Amino acid sequence: MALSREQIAMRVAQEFKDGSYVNLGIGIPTLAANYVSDDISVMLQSENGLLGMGRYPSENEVDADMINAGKETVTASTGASIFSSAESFAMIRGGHVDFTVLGAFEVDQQGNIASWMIPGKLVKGMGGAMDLVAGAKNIIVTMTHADKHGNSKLLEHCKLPLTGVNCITHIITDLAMLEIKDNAFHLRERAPGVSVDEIREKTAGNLIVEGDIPEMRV
Amino acid sequence: MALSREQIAMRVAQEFKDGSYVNLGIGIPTLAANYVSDDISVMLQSENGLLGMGRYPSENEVDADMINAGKETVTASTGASIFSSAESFAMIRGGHVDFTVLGAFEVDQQGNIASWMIPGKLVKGMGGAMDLVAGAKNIIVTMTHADKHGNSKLLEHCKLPLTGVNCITHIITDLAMLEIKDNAFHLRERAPGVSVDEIREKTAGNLIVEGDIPEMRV
Amino acid sequence: MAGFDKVVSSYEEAMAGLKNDMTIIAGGFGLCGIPEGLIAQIKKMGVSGLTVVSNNCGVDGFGLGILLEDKQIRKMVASYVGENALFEKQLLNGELEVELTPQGTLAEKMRAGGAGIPAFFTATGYGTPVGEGKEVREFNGRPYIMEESITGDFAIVKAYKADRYGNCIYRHTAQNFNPMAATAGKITVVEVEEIVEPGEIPPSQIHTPGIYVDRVIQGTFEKRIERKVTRSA
Amino acid sequence: MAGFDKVVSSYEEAMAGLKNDMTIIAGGFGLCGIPEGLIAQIKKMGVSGLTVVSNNCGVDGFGLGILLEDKQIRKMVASYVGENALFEKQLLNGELEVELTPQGTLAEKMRAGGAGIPAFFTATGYGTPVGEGKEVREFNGRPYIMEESITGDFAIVKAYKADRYGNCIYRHTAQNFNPMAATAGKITVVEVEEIVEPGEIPPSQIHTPGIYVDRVIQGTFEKRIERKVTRSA
Repeated sequence: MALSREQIAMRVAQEFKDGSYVNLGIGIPTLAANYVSDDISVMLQSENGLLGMGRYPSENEVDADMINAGKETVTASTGASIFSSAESFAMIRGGHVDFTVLGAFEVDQQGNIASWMIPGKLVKGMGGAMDLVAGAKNIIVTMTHADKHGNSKLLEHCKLPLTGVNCITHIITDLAMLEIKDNAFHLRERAPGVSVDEIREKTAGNLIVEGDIPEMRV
Repeated sequence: MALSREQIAMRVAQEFKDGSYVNLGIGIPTLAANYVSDDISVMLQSENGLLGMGRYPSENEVDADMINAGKETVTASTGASIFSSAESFAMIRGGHVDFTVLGAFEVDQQGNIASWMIPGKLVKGMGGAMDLVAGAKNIIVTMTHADKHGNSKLLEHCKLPLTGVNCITHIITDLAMLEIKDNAFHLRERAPGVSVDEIREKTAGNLIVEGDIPEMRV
Repeated sequence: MAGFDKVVSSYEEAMAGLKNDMTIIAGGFGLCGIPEGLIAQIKKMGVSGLTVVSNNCGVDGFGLGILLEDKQIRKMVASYVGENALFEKQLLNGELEVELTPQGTLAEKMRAGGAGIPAFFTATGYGTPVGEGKEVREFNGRPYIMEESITGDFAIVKAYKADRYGNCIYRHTAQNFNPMAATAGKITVVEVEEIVEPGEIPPSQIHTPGIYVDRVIQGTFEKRIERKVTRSA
Repeated sequence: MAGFDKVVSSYEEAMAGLKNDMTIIAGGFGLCGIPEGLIAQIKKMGVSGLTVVSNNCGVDGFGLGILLEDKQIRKMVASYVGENALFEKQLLNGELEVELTPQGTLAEKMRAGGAGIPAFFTATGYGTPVGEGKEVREFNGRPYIMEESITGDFAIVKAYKADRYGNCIYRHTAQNFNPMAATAGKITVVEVEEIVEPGEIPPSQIHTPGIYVDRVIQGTFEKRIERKVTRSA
């Protein structure tokens, strides 16, 4: 059965290692923070200038000067640092953030991603997404495998304007976990109860299935 | 009579305005700090990362962590700021320092300066001089008008390897204060008792003398 | 040290010299860390044809959004402008031009502008619409695009505290774009919550050295919160 | 938060992985703010063929100067190397290569290296021997040269305090090149006067966020003064 948003987030969180610095985009990626194993610690980077983002504040902790990149009120965890936007993106662009997790409209088998602009619709801006995909060491895209009309979002070539090129290595969808390399999507894991055939059918790009594909543990 | 080192420094200090941020090179430039008028305040920038350099420390104020760009122990004045070398040169390169005063081997009528390298002699390095001459709003060169063999240091074209090009606007020598513009040295002031003829004789580059040339007040 | 006293006593003085068609660089991220009083003064002055460089353009009725009401902004350079219905309307009408710039590139463009770096290379935006028309060059086998720096006629900045010499510190994530904006204005104006005496901020804790700052004004701030989220008790 | 505990207990651990022919970026200005114990460890390890990037190369017998004694440095990238007779001798003998780099360009090259900026333009050095062979380009009518960034296999840094997560602050002008060096190493090692617990340094006062730091070691420092000057009483 296809994964829920929470299950996708759960599977994302399994990628993190103890001591990982992680930037989580808005939506499903943000949920991943809730599923980090108790055995490890990760530190959340928020690109508006906060490393060590903590929990949402209690009512009396709310502070207009303490927000995250989603413009939500947050707290800083113990050992956090706060800095300018230039420093924040020096970290990101310079490859110091271990994981970036973000959503996308489309990903293709070259590792290109389209996530910010649909021609004909009003463009609101890319925010920090282009810097994040250009800079992070490991980028995980979370999205549904196909759109609501059943059209695959895993393509041979992205059709929408790109956010970044040759940058995505891992995709976690509601159906599967895939790795991108050598100009193909390599199927690594299936969502519990989802068949390889279903994944194949919903993957428009070149899908490589080698050996038995295990089910995810979520 | 030719100015002493102290008198050159005195004349330099007259250029500063109330509220000027000033970077002083080693030697005569450093002396200028002693002759700033009581009516005005200047703030000294030391390129190792100190804005608001204070006096030398008393014996019990000496601190290995508080030095100037000449590697001398110093103090910070009230209202000083301390920052990284990148920030320091952002200030310098970005044109935020009002005056840079430095010595030179040669200056030419295009405003080029040679101050760091004599071919055949061991090269020790340019330190921050190239950044300072590329960045400051006003650059004052202090030097003797001629070398000890009587050869002019104010040339049509510098012969030594350059520190910077088209950057010097004012020169204060032991004989005169000159402004560089329109590809010429314009004589502005004479040292007390020094004749225009002597200055003309010791200036190899194109010297322009317009009207009466007043004596400096030092 | 009268020559270093940057404190002005009115918003008129703070923004004196601002004219039509000038470029303003503004600190702030969303509504966090914005110079509220300086923005209000720009509205009051009625100058128009402005180019405004800021990560966002406020919201309807608050922050930089209020400069849209009388169509004072001709061009906006920002990374995200999705919080603002009036912005959308003027954009679709062709009354407003927008240059969308990746957030990190925008921060670096401001920093570079203040630091005398006219251009730099970044991988951000290569192969995307942002890279179109920009020079591409490879370094160590990876393609990068050249981005030019930004400076402004004015920079408007919100700090937590400043001393009379203009040395500033920022509070929490209200720092954001403010330090870079402060370096990139021909005239940099800082609106603060508290003016302190020189020496009160330890030298190594100063975020923005006073050399970048031309004017300091004591402000009052509403500090509106864009998305208040709290944890369940 | 064991995964973020960067503290190591020996200099061997601190410099583990350093090999012949690697590039080391070192903080410090003259003898001020130098990682004395890390330099001593490099000497002890006996690695050679090093490229060292640092504003200066210490003095005879102290600071980076001790790495000259056993000819461990093959190439020095610095802005000023005039304090060191052994340096001169090895340079004249052809045993040592030097790449003189303007001080501000050097600082920016390190910062750019850490920040993912492969190259930038600066007016510094244009028309001088430093600009020879470098690309020249005009911006707003002024010529600039292109300078490429620097990164190192190791960065060695001296901080005043660091917490276990690697968050650092520097003391007075011992800051100098240290923050940029810290960003530019594949492995960044910080030697400190005091290790504190996370949270002791207020978040907005941290000069170097721990994300740049791989290892932290408690050091002991001689802090030799190069030019002690005092005022007459």
